[in-house]
Amino acid sequence: MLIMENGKRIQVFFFGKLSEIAGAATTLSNLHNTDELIQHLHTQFPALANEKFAVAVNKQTIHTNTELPDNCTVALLPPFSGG
Amino acid sequence: MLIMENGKRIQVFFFGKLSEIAGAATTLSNLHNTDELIQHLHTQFPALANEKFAVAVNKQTIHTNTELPDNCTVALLPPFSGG
Amino acid sequence: MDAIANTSNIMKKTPKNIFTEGPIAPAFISDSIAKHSSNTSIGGHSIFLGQVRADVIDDKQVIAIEYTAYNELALEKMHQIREAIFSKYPLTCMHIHHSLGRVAVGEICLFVFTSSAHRRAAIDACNEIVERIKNELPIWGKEILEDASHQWKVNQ
Amino acid sequence: MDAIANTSNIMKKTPKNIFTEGPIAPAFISDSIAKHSSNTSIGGHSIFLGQVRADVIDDKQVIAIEYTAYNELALEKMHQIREAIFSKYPLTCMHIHHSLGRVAVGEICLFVFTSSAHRRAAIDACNEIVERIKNELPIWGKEILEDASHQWKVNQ
Repeated sequence: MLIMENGKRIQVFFFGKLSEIAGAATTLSNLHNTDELIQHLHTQFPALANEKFAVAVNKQTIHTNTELPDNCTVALLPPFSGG
Repeated sequence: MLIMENGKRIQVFFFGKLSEIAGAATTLSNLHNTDELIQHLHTQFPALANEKFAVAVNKQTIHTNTELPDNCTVALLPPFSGG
Repeated sequence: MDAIANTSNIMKKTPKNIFTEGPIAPAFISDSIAKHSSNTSIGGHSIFLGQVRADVIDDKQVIAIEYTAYNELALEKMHQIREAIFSKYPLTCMHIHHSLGRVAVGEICLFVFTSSAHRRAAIDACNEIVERIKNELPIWGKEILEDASHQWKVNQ
Repeated sequence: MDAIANTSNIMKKTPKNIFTEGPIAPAFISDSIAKHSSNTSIGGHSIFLGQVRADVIDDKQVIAIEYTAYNELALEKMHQIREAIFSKYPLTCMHIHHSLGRVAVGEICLFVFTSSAHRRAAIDACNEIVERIKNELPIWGKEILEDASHQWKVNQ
């Protein structure tokens, strides 16, 4: 509850190889946009520096720095390998 | 035996719609090449005039008048419709 | 190999049979798929199935197709197509089955099945085999109509 | 329909599930084929099957792939692909199944099945769906090696 009042609550999901580096999910707050978020994650998980991934905010893949709405979901998506 | 001595024995097979016009097969003799054979068949089965078909001699499709070897097999092949 | 050597070679071998009396059963298809699990170099399978369609001809519905073929020539041609496809594409397996005799509407009359390490070969080969079967094999379909009359099928 | 209306429309519908826990059984495939015999407007089916390959990585053999996905996003994407393919090709049916979890070498992990009146639509659609699934669906394969180590798969 304290977190929610202090700022935006951001749920971050890590997939594929990234889940081995950062775990499956984490919750963050007080980050305003995706650039800030990625910066923060790189500091927290330095091994991310070697990985390629796309970023989706609320299931929309983004291509530029994007404002993070309240209670949003951010996903870090390494290259797909289904099929 | 008499037929064989009198000349070339030619087995003719009719497929698809042509088998309804001429039956499944017939045996002819004394015809030297495919032009003569086709002429003969047109006389014997006038309804062939309305049909499109390819001709195979001993399982090789021919494109020009072709000598008929002894004891050969001639097939009249209407357009294919397998599959 | 020149054309004459090639032809005599084909004449010597007994071509594989492709013909099945009546429709091809779905269980036959799954058995065929299941058999390939032991070939672990395969990464992709491509399958084409021809199914008899209830076309309407002069207000009368097709209820079945009766297939006949010039068997010997069809098998020789299929053998040539098989060899050509195997030299063109890196395939692991190729299986072809075509019905003869009566196949009712809704039933399967053609089963083409190709497998390869990477999907592209299986897909392209399957596609090409289907086209060549339709164009080159001496097979004829007689469409049986609901009033027991018939019409000879024409491939598009 | 403009892009916004389209997006909100997709959000409202519950997208069809495509995920199966573990491998796709050959019997499931034949059941799926058999069900289509009642649709007598179908003339051709095209099927693609992905099978887990025993690749060798650094002298160690792959024994299975473990699939995970961003399920919600994958199903939304698949729904968009489905709508796009149905508007592009005159298809009668389209069925997609993808494994999640562990699939052993030789087992089937992907089943794409399209049907149409005339073969071209089913074949082209199946082909395009397979490419789009590989490129656009957030699914990841972890290749399990014989010594229980692993490597994340990279699509070609």
